[in-house]
Amino acid sequence: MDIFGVPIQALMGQLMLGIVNGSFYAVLSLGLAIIFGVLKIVNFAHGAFFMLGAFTAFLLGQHLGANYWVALVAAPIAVALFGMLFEWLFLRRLYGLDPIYGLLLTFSLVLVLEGGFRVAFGSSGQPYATPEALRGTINLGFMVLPIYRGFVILAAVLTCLVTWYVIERTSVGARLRAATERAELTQAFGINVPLLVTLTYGVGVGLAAFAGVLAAPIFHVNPSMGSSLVIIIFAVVVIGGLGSIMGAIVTGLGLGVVEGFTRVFYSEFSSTIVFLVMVLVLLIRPAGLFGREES
Amino acid sequence: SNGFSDDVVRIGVLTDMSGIYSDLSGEAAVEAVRMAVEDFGGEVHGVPIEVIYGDHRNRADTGASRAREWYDNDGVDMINDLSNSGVALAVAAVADERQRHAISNSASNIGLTNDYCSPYVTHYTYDAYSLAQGTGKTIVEDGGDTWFFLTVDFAFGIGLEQQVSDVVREAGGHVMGAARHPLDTTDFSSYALQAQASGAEIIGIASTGADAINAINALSEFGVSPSQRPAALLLWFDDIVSLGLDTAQGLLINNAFYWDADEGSREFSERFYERTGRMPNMAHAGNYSSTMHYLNAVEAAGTDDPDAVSEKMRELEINDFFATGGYIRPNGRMVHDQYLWEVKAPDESEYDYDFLRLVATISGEDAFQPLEDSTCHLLNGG
Amino acid sequence: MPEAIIETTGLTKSFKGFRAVNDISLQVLPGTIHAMIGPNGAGKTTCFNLLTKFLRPTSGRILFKGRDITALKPDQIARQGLVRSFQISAVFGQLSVLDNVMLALQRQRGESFDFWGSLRRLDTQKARAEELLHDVGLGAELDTPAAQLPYGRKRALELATTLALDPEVMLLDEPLAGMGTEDVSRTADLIRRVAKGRTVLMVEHNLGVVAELCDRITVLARGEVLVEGDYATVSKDPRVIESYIGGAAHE
Amino acid sequence: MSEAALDQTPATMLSIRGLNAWYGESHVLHGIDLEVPEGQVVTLLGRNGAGKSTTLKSILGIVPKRTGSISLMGVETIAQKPFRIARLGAALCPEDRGIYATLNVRENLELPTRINDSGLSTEQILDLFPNLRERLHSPGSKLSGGEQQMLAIGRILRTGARFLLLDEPTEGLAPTIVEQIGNTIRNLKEQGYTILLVEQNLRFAMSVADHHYLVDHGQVVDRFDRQSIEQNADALLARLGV
Amino acid sequence: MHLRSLTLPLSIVAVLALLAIPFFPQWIYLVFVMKTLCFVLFACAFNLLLGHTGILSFGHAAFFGSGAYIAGHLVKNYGVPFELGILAGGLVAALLGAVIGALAIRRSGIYLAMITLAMSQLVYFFYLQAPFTGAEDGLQRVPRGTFLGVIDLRNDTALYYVVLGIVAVGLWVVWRTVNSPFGQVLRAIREHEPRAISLGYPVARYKILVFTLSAGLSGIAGALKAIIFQLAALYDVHWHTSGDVILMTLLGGMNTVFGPAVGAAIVAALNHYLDPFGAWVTVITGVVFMACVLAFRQGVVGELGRLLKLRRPSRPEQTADQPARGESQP
Ligand SMILES: Nc1ncnc2c1ncn2[C@@H]1O[C@H](COP(=O)(O)OP(=O)(O)OP(=O)(O)O)[C@@H](O)[C@H]1O
Ligand SMILES: Nc1ncnc2c1ncn2[C@@H]1O[C@H](COP(=O)(O)OP(=O)(O)OP(=O)(O)O)[C@@H](O)[C@H]1O
Ligand SMILES: [Mg+2]
Ligand SMILES: [Mg+2]
Repeated sequence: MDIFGVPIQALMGQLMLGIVNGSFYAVLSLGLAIIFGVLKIVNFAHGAFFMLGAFTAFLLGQHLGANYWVALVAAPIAVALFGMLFEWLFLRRLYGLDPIYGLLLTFSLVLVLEGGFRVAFGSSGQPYATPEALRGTINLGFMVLPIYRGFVILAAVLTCLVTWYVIERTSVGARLRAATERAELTQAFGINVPLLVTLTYGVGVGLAAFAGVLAAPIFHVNPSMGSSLVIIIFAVVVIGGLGSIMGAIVTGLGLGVVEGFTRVFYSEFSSTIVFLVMVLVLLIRPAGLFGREES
Repeated sequence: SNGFSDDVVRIGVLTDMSGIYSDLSGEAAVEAVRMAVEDFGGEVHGVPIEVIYGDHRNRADTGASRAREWYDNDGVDMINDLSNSGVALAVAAVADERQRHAISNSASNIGLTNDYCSPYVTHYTYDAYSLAQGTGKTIVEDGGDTWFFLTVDFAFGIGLEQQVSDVVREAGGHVMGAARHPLDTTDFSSYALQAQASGAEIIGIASTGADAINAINALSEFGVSPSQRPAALLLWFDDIVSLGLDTAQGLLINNAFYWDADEGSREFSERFYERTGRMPNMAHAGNYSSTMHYLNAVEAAGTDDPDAVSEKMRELEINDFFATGGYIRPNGRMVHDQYLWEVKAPDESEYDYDFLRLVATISGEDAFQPLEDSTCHLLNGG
Repeated sequence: MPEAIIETTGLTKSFKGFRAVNDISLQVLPGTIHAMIGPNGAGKTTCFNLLTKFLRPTSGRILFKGRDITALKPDQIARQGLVRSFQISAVFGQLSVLDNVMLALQRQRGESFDFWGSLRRLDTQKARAEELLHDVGLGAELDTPAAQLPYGRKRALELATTLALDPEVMLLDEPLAGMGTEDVSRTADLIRRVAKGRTVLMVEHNLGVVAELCDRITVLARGEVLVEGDYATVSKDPRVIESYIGGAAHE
Repeated sequence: MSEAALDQTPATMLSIRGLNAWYGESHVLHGIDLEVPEGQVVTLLGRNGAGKSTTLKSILGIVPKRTGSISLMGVETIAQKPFRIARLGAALCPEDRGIYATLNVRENLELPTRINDSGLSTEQILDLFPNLRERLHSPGSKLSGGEQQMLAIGRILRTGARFLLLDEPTEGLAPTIVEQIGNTIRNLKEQGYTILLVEQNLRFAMSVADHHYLVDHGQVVDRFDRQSIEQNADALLARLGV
Repeated sequence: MHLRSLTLPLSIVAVLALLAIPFFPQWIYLVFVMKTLCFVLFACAFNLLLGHTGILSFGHAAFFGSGAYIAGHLVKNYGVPFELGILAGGLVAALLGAVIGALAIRRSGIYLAMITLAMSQLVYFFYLQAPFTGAEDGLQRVPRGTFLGVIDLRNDTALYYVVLGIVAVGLWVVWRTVNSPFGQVLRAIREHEPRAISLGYPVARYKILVFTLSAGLSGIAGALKAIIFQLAALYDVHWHTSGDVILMTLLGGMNTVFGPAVGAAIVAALNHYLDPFGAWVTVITGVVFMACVLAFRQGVVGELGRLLKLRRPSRPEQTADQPARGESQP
């Protein structure tokens, strides 16, 4: 049976791949959403941190001989530390100002990071080998799925759920939500909100870096691998509803699928579909799909 | 001194120094031109030769204004490299208007030798047409006659796809279809699947740079190759370096130059490697060869007067490590042999950068657009 | 009893179930100063937002001079002559005191869309603006950026701006909030003066002022009208004392 | 008025001198001076907008801008970050109750950092306010005003802070609960807690407090102890705005 | 604004300098100046929204690019005369501005920014697919033609003075708008929208009008650029261009009328003169921007104005960067 001349089988395959991409979107937009929720800043450097994660993994392998699994843990932590330093040195000077300044600062950071890596490693990028354990493909009947892609889905969804759990269900998360809701009063309860903010930024960019490491074996590790990502990711967050963790995750996965199908039926439009969706959503449901309507 | 516009022959290398193509041309391209000038002796008829460079940021307007400034204010006599077709076309327009020389080595758009042709513009290393011929024709003749294309949704890709398709059909092959992807697509899995579904023997990759690399990655990841064979219509030597042989092995690529082809190329390449720490690709070699040719023409003409030089350039034959018996047609097309290479498997590679095996040589006459098909206005004139 | 100039029937506003304003039927008589008091969160500001359509009522009707204005937009309501001020002072901070008032004056002239016109066209209104500012004791501050005024003077400026529209009805939300004692009395006098020939509906916590200014008082609590009447009646009412003023609670 | 009254008490929990506070450009506190002796209950009286809540907020450093001197347990805190002040052992139950809508009752309850384990356990608090037990897992926004108030008070009893700042804890509560809170405050006092209470309900205030400050327009205009307040009750009611 | 006192002399100097430029080709390159002028107009037009109305549009490339493509297309393929081409570019952009504006202003803040971004991406896609744009090769070889059929614009100097004239008019319109009753209302909306409404202003209509105006002027800027370089390219509609213009505006100072002009000049100069640094340009640019955001938040001109103010004894002044928590005492 066909849909617009595309066999249902193929569609199943595309659905699968859509979910894979969606998982990347989910992890990335999750990080962006957390940062925006607490810092009220659009972290324009999110794509750059994604790239940073991939490169860190690559470098760890090159110079320290660290294998994929080590990198998967070490790289995000390293990047998170870097991000926290950045927040501590520069970003926090802009709190309470028009968010546009934060946007501009993080944008400058993008230039520095991407430019720097291009100078250091050239523009055509580096290969990163898939770990032995995850080489090869499995036949799902309707498609052959590279095992690694399957792993990406698992890792990403797991990370998202853990993060969601930590934020929505643990005392640390409670503090975070409290700080988001009323920073002042929360301080009055003896909670070190500034530190919390720094950590939040760390976690946010750490997630981006994690996505980067996941991406390294699939996509080529090159300095501009994250450059066009950030506006799409932020679109995802806005569609999901600013401040909604689940919104970011679900919308991420969803849009991955939507994009996947667009690639079959109207491929040229696949990089633009997200924005069409966003316009429609924002005009029909101002606060985004999962967002609370605030006045 | 007498015939020289100002007392220096100035060559400007207009390239992508900081952007996504900075590996394909960039600083290495500048170095190649410098080498040519040094090898030439640093001066012509006692007039010093100077090399300057600029960054076009892959933006036509930036390139055009830089070119204008060079021609108008800085007495630049010839602009070389011109990676990125948009920039090349814009600069060609300026060159024609300002009546100064421009040579493109890393752009593919055949408009340069058709609607946009000019007595002052030379298209040197390769063009979309030669890619189509080199890859399409040869492969079909080898028996790979069903094709599917992964095409970047841009004039470059679409043009390339169409040309190859024509060639394939002419040679009796079939085109099963094409998937058009936006520029800077990172994930090609979806297209890999479509390619797989098509069942075509040859998967033509009509894109370049990061897109091509990611496409090839996806194809091998999904086990498309080797059962189906990817053919990269424009893949640079640097791309193979960064893909690694594991992924790239078996690829068919059309390149006008390979460092390990013969004595001459090896000699140049090793010197080049000394200076830049990278092996030259066809554009770098073209940068060198074309600069050399331009200077020879200047010497022969005894002046840097653009018209005189233009005549000499079209008159003199090109014989060096890059081309044998190469010559420039009235429409500015430099005609020389093209080669189809296959990427070796890791175990076949015996030493560093031992990447390619020659599959076929396409004579210049076959490789490039026949003169009678060119829409260049200079032709119907005389 | 004269026809009410503002009349609401069953006015209700709920925020996701929570009823901030619950079935309020209010009558403001022309020419009176009408106070609305009540504990924090009673629904006073919400009431104002409803009357001026900054919030859309969940249910209920609003009549202005007998006409139903429930469907109008905020700016239309303002143009009808029903103008409100804000609880947290609302001035155009970066503009000079004079320009703040000029902005209000400029509206009546139809030129506010002329991006090609020069500001000088408005000079004719300068005199009027200065006069208004003089009335509120800002005559000396004409060129000060409004943001630089002390809080109390801001409220005065806001009042002047509101007056510049020459509204039939003024809704003032805590016009005395955050003022020092002297500012309070000055502004209170001002309100009394300008109230002549208009109707004023005001929210105020300062009961002393309310006592001397207002002809009529509505006490809200938990979004509902608790008592209505003149000060004497209201302040004696045990429920008011219990819920708002405090003191003789459930003895 | 007599400083003497206070000088007998050994330790001073809180001592404020010339406290000024602003919201943006709105100058709200104009030089507050007050003392809170350790182990006693002190109330701030005053009509709406007098600056009572702002005084409490200032003590914890959560007003946009404040100047003057606030010494808490002998430590000067005017320059301290709010969370450090809190960790000295002061806990605020704010006027608007400060319940977090996105946190459920338990999370709200367990949010404040425990500075020592002298505080009540969650269980003890739930025993104190049984209504909270049923609603333990429902979000703070869904609580009734009364339940929110109980939560707000219970919350700070957990921290182990010895100095409690209660802003109108009886506001909008049913008489019975007001009673209950009164008792709570009394036996907290017996346990040696120090309490600064903002209260508009004079009778209630009189029933629990040792000292009273009358605040008006951001200044302390008068102060009473147990005896003097009894005599001036009616006069006071008038000054509170009736 | 104490800069006022300096504005007149400064602008006179600037005008004279601009008029003199063609006589010193060895010092500064004419086409570069023309390009800068385009961005000056673009940035000032953009700031009508950001600085003067407090609306952040993240999609202004759509207007700039439309101006470029429309003008280029008409002039090249329909032989429309120069001045009509420019006008058409402006009109189409203005129309687009009215539409996008009408949709976007139904939201505010970050949401508005995202809507404009999204719409501009759709516009980008249109020009990417439209047959006449030549996709990434760009719309090439746009003839410069003549001005009013007399002045031959292939001569850079001639073109320069024409461009200078048009940009001057454009800037005058901006200045006029800002200093008109209309501009006064815009400022009111920026300062306190609810208050503006409560004064009876139909805020939505004002926003749409200023959107249209800003878009139109941006379109003219784009159209000029297309004529100057004789080409229109995708980068003109790419969101990077939207980002660039925000950058220029902030660098110059968004609370000033001509600050963005300075910002535009800075950015253009960075792009033009950093070439010798080869691959390092991007990094250097980034560092410069960072320094600007952190060091002078009011933008170059804004900070200048502040310094001038600090000179005089005047009340402490409201600035974006006041300490959040209050000062303290020993
Ligand atoms: N946008 C809103 N969303 C949800 N609840 C709201 C909203 N605005 C007001 N409320 C609630 O409605 C109730 C009435 O608010 P309102 O501001 O009208 O009180 P008020 O009488 O003006 O109090 P105050 O004297 O402090 O100004 C309060 O409980 C408040 O929390
Ligand atoms: N967030 C704020 N922004 C501006 N002004 C405020 C703010 N909070 C309070 N005020 C003003 O500060 C003054 C004192 O407020 P405060 O809440 O301290 O009074 P209060 O004595 O606690 O009154 P209540 O009995 O209503 O609690 C009031 O005039 C009030 O309008
Ligand atoms: Mg010369
Ligand atoms: Mg209110």
